[in-house]
Amino acid sequence: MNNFPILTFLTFLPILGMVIVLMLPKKQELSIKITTLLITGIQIILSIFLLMGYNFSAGGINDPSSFQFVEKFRWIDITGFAWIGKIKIDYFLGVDGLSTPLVLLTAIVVFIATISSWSIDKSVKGYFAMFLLLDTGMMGTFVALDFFLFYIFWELMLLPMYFLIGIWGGPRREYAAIKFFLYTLFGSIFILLVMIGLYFSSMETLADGTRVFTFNMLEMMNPANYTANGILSPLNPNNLRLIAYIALFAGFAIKIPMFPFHTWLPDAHVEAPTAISVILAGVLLKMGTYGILRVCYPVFPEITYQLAWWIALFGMINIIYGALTAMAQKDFKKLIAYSSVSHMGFVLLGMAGLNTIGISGAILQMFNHGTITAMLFLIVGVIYDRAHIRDLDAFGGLGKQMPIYTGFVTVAFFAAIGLPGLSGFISEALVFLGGFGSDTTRIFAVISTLGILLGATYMLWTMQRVYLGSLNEKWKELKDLTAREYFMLVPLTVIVIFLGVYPSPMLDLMNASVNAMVKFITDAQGVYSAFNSF
Amino acid sequence: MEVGLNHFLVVSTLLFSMGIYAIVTRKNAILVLMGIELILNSANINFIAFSRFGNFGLQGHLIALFVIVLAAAEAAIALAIVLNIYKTLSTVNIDEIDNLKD
Amino acid sequence: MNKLIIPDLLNSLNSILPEIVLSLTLVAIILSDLIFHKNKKLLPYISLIGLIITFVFLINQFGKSDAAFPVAAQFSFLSLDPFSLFFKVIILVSSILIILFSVSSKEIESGLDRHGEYYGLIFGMIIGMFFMISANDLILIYLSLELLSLSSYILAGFVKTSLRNSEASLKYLIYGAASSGIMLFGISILFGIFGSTNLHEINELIRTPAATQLTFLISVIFIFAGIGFKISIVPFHFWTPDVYEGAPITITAFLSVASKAAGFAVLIRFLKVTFIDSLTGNGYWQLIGYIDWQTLLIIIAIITMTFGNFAALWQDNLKRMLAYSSIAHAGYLMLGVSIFSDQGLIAVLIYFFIYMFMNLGAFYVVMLIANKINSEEIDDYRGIGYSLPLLGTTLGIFLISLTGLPPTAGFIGKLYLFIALVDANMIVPAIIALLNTVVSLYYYVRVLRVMFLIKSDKTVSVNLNPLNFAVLMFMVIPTLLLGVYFSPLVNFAKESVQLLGF
Amino acid sequence: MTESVLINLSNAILFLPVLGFVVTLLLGKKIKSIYLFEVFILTIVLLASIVLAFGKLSYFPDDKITAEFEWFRLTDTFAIKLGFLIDNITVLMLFVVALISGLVHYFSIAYMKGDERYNRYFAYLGLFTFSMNGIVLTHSIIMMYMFWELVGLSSYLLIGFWFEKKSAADAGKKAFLVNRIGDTGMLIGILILYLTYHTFSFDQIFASISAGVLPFNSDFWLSVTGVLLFMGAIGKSAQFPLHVWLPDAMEGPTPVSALIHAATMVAAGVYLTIRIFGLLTADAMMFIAIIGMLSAFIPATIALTQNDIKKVLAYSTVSQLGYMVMALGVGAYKFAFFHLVTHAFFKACLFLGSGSVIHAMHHEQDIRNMGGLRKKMPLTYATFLISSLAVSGIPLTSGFLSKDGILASTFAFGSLTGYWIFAVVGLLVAMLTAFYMFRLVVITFHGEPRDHHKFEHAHESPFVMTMPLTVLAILSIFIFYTPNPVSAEQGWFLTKWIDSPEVHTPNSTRFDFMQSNIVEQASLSGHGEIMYSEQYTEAMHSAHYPAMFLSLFFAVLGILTAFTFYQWKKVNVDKLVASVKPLYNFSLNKWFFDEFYQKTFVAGLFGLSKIMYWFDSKIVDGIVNGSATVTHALSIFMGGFDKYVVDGLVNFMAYLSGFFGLLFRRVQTGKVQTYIVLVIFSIIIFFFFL
Repeated sequence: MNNFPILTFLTFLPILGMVIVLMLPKKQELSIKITTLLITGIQIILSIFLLMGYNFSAGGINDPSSFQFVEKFRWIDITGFAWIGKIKIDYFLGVDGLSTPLVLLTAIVVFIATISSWSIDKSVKGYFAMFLLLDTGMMGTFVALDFFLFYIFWELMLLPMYFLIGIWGGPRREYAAIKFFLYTLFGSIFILLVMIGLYFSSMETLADGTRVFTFNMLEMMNPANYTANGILSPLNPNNLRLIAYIALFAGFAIKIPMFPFHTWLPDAHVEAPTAISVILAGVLLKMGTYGILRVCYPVFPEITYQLAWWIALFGMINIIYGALTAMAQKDFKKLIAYSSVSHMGFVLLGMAGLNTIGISGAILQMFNHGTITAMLFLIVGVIYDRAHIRDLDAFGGLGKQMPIYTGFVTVAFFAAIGLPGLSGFISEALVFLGGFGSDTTRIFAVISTLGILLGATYMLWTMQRVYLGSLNEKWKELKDLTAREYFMLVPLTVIVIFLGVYPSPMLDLMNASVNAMVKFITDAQGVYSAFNSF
Repeated sequence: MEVGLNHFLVVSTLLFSMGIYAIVTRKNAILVLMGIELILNSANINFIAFSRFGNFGLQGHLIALFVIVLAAAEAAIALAIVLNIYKTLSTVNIDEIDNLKD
Repeated sequence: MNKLIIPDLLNSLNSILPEIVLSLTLVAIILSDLIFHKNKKLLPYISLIGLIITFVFLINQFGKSDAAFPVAAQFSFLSLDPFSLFFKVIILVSSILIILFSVSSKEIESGLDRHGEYYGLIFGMIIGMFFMISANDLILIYLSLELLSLSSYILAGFVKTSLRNSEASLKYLIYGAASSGIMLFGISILFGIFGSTNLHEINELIRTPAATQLTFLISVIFIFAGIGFKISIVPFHFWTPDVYEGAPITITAFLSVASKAAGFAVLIRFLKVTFIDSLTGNGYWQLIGYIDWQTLLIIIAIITMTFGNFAALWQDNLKRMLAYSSIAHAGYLMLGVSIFSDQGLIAVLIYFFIYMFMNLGAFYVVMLIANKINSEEIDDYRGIGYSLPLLGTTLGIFLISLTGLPPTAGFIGKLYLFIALVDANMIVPAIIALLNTVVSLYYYVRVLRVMFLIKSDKTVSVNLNPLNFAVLMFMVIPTLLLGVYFSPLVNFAKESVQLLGF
Repeated sequence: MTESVLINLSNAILFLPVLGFVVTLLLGKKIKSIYLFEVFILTIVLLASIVLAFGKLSYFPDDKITAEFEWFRLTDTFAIKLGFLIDNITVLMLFVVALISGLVHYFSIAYMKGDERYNRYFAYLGLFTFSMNGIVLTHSIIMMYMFWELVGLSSYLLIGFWFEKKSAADAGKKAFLVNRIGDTGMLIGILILYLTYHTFSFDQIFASISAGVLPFNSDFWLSVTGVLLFMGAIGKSAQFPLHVWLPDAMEGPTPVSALIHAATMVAAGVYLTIRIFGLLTADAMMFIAIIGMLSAFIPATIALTQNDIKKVLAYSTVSQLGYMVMALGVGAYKFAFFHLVTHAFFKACLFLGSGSVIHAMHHEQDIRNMGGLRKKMPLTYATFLISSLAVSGIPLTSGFLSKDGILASTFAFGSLTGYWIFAVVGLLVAMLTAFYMFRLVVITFHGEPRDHHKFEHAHESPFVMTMPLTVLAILSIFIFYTPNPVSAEQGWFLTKWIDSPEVHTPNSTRFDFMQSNIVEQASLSGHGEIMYSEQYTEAMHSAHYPAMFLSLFFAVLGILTAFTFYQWKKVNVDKLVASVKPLYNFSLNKWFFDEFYQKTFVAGLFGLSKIMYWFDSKIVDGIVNGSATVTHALSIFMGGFDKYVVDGLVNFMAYLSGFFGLLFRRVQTGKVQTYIVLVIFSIIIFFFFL
């Protein structure tokens, strides 16, 4: 089991699936769907194997030896005379407590999205091919440890997403798709630039003692690896680390999406088909925060400290602003989309705390938001499939017509509100504790508590408008959940409740890494300030 | 007054300018082509003059010969193309040849 | 003064074997056209055989650095160095592809009786480009450039009955002739100043600050204008959209890749050989400081790419859009040149190699579709992605690669460019170039959108023959493969930065 | 009887209702009579709580039993632990909750009969019981907060149980949201506590305070923390200014009102304040006392004019809760809890009685349509009357004892600190309470029936409904708390059952009368029982009789007035009302609180959200889109080649890109000569450049 390249399989299995899907004849819609389901099912099984073999005490973050399931070999190796001759890029995969929860999340959400995609009837082949490609992009982003590889996976998601929204989306799908595409591309060019800048600032020592520039993220995190005059090197008195950090952060922030880069989100969500909304909210948004934790924090610890105040500020703005905007929505899906903005703000706030509690809370919130918001989008999908509208004011009293469905709605809504006993509470509480525990971010944590009030306001108001009150006669024919919908909602509900009651497994999973990260960035910050002093 | 290098240069520069002027202002494609010939010839004058006054041997003369040959070839091709244009458009006014544009 | 000795001459002939083979092929084509004038099918085969033999001889030169036709102890007319080899490979590969394109082009098919002319002139272009690339002497540069230009003027108007062909041809002619005239005038002044037209000799002479400033500048700018015309950088680009749109697709494709490659080769050689002072240890070129080339080129590059991208946004004709996009790409390449370092040069080489595949590929798909629907209007591509899934998908891949998104090869080209820029601390140009990439996404994706996001009732069917398919794959596979595994290409480019003498 | 038995019992009491909830909810559709399972569970819980209370009070009367387990751990220092704190207050409260919950279950069997979601209703009751027990049992503030939210959920579900009725759904939402306002404050308080003490456990926090650790090292922040935590109580116990949700919550089924909105959940706020009593400074207590006083007074005035039987009771509840809070504020810890317990019984009785009436009148709640029900429903009437006497503070009832104690405390507080206002308001409210309660009794049960049709159909309720009434009415008699009907001071409830309060705040932050002997305090190290000063004991003693007589006087005055007005009709009420019309309307309209909040906060919030959305879609999206090409290209992209779209800031950028576009197009004229001219100009520009 130890030598089995599980991460490669996790990442590239969907590509295999894509090839199979492309080879199947167009008419064989069912076998295409089943192939996809099988592939994503195997992904879940693989991720369970991953968990079984996982060593809960290994930290990761900056220490290559404590990463797990590492696969590393030279991918591009060019020897030569000048700098460019020594370019070396590794195929370097590995997981730690930061990425494992997200790998798990991806596997689950993609599987559920596959079931949700069952109702796709337009160009089925193309859809599932794109879907699987997207899957590879997401998985790869979470397991790549080489910046170059990370970037490739990061960009790999763009195109399938563009088509998935653009072809199978709602009426304004083209606008939404291109907006998503452009925003993300805009963000990723900054990531690219900083990546190149980092490449020229840090050197890896090879086995034979020579030093070469490196794309290896873990090497970039080691202050000792910096060159004397690299533009992002702390040793260089004219370094551009602050600007680079902001650029990199902005690149990731667009994906989160952080105010004011969030406007692509409502459009993309509203237009995307249900399954894609689920993936978008469930996994894609996490990539932004994951990127910040994986790259920004350990590579630029001193700037992170310097800018924690701002991160928290934006976290707070996201929380309050997202909630207030959500309240003004008339479209159910848009409301959920803005609620994502609000909830992702908690992730930012927790991260800004720069302590174990806050960062644990942030990662947990990433996972929880992934599952909760997936549920919420599925819930919207359920009525949209039946009624073909999503106008919040057009419904009413569905609780009577569809009691079981409303039961799931209640769980999802209250999980989103952060009700104890459901998973959202733990992460939000940890975020508040973490945010409040740091002097820099305390005030924002206090103001952000308004977010839980506002969150309850728009969620309950929605509950009220759609599910409570007297039944609108128009919807007398709506049927309660189908078996397929059960199959999607039940696992998520179980996760939400389980993690609400007993969050330990998930927290233990990330704990060693979070502690390692906090320790590392705290220590490294000292190292960097020493650099600056001479 | 002895004719020196500067005189040749003035002539060639004048020819060059007239060539450019012709290219830019003439409406008739043939006349435009003649402007181009003027430019080439101004360069030829330069080559020969420099060769003569600069003690560069016969290099300049040789170059001028090349250019003359080339100018001839260019003229032949140009006239063929203009002829073709005339066949299809019945005009050689290059102001009217502006179908390809933004 | 410079006496050529027979052994020298023979040696030199030995080193220009590829060029000789090309010339012989040209003769063979003309002869075949005369003898077998009923059987035009033979011509492409002859061309291909000629090109392949050339290729063999070219490969034979790999790794060698030769000076042919010496004029003095240290100066020569031609440099057969790895740098020129690289560009010759690009030109040969694209020529082979263009010949293969031409076989299936309906436009070219229409002028069947003049096929001898067509292939002959293409070889004229190729020979011109080969000499341009290696030329060390301004006069030789001028002559080979004219050989290239004259052949392409005719080819641009190949379909005589087509109005836009003719117009393109005339415009190209007038514009090109004027530019080369200006260039020649510049050369004549330079000759007056230095008494030589050899780049190496000029380099030696300008190291002593005796050169007259103003006239030197004028002449250099005039020459730059001539080269600028070939590579269609702003402000010498005006002909490009009109001619690209008007000319037959095969020729447009050829102009956009091969002719541009030759132009860039000349520019790089002209700048490096003429103005270089010394090479620093890490590959930066110290230029002799008469002219602030770097600032000039950066500004031109930025304007060129910005202009190209913005103008492309407005185009409804796919060919014209690709024309503007090729202007934008010239801007990126120019930015690579403006770094004035071996790193930048490597980036340019890599970029060009990749650009060849993706750009030719895009034109090829456009041609195949235009064969059927007789239109290059973007609006006519509605639903192509569904009725022609293979062509739609491959065009999509080429366009994505042109945008520069991973995991396509276009990304690697851009990546190396940005790596070189960042290494040279040219952050602001890098950012501008990146933003341009985002802008370019618009018009490339617009095509994707039309093809895939809009459904059309009309169904178009194109029967691809095996040759079409093979050619298509020949371009798609490198476009994808070089995106994930680019070591060989980089190695090749790295070996090719050696210019004769430096 | 060992500690572990008590802990196991507590576990059973806590978790059995969850079982009931889950089983009843999941099987509710399939098995019609599954509700009996829930009722059965509650019976067991009730028995267990009796055993627990008995065991604790008789075997471990002075011990604090704690048990905790680690829920999850993040660092060596940070772990969240869940656990129990079982002291006398806990077991008494548990008993109250279990008893009332059990009785309400029985009552509901008949009351809710025929409802389409009958089983769901019982499931929710199970959920509520679980949550409430959690609040009572917890040893840490974070766990209290969790269960605090959960009772909020069950309250939301139960208020909106008949969600088809818009008013019910609205009321549920309002209750949850208004509670959340208070919870937000409480959460911040918890954050401060954790930041300072790195623990959530009450004991450890108190120990640290005793050791002199203060939030941000200042007395002020200790007070702030107390007030913030108390905000939770303001929400949950419907204290001014967040009292507006409770009357609306009467939309829920009446047994629910009895259980949640009268006896237990709303008392949780008071329970919280009792739990955190140890960290309240004098400033915080003053704040609490003022809030309590306002909450006692304002709803009492509103209750005077209400015509809905449940609304009157609801306002009465707020008012009585205000009493308790005020009592805590003035330091009468024991009496506050005492009143909590007595109030729970008699108010639950009143609500269930009103439920009985409503049931009999076929869901008629307006007292103006009732009258004369005394004859039809003698048992209901009797229990209602006893409870009304209790709430009015008439001797021999439990209410008299607890209310008298509170009043005496306010007197003592007044004499020691000079703030007599609490005593004055307390007496005034006592009179108002007596008046509106007997107004209710008289109008509902006495006189002639007003709606004869309904009256004819009215009937006494079945046994499952009258039994709880009887039990509760009996528990409103003094004898269960003390043998002395006029003073509870020496009774077992106050002396044996309730622990003396502990105060841990630094002496400098306490009221003078709560100063403790420094030496003694130190020796107790963290378990400092409050040492009321001698003056306080004396003041209490001397306040006892005046307070008793005054309160009795005012209560009787109130009752007599009610009879004069409504029974004997000696005063023309309508005329009286007309003469004080503005005042009457002010009271009838609940001081316009709802309208005020609606116009300010709610409208403000929605306005803000609309503005934000406008800002979002027009400005943020606009600016981001507007970065030169984007908007424009987007518009092209969308097929709308509308180059001259002009709206605002966005389009300045769009204009710019349009300008470029046009410029480029102007240049590309198609005329080759133009091109050449441009080239030559460019070359000339280059000369200047070089």
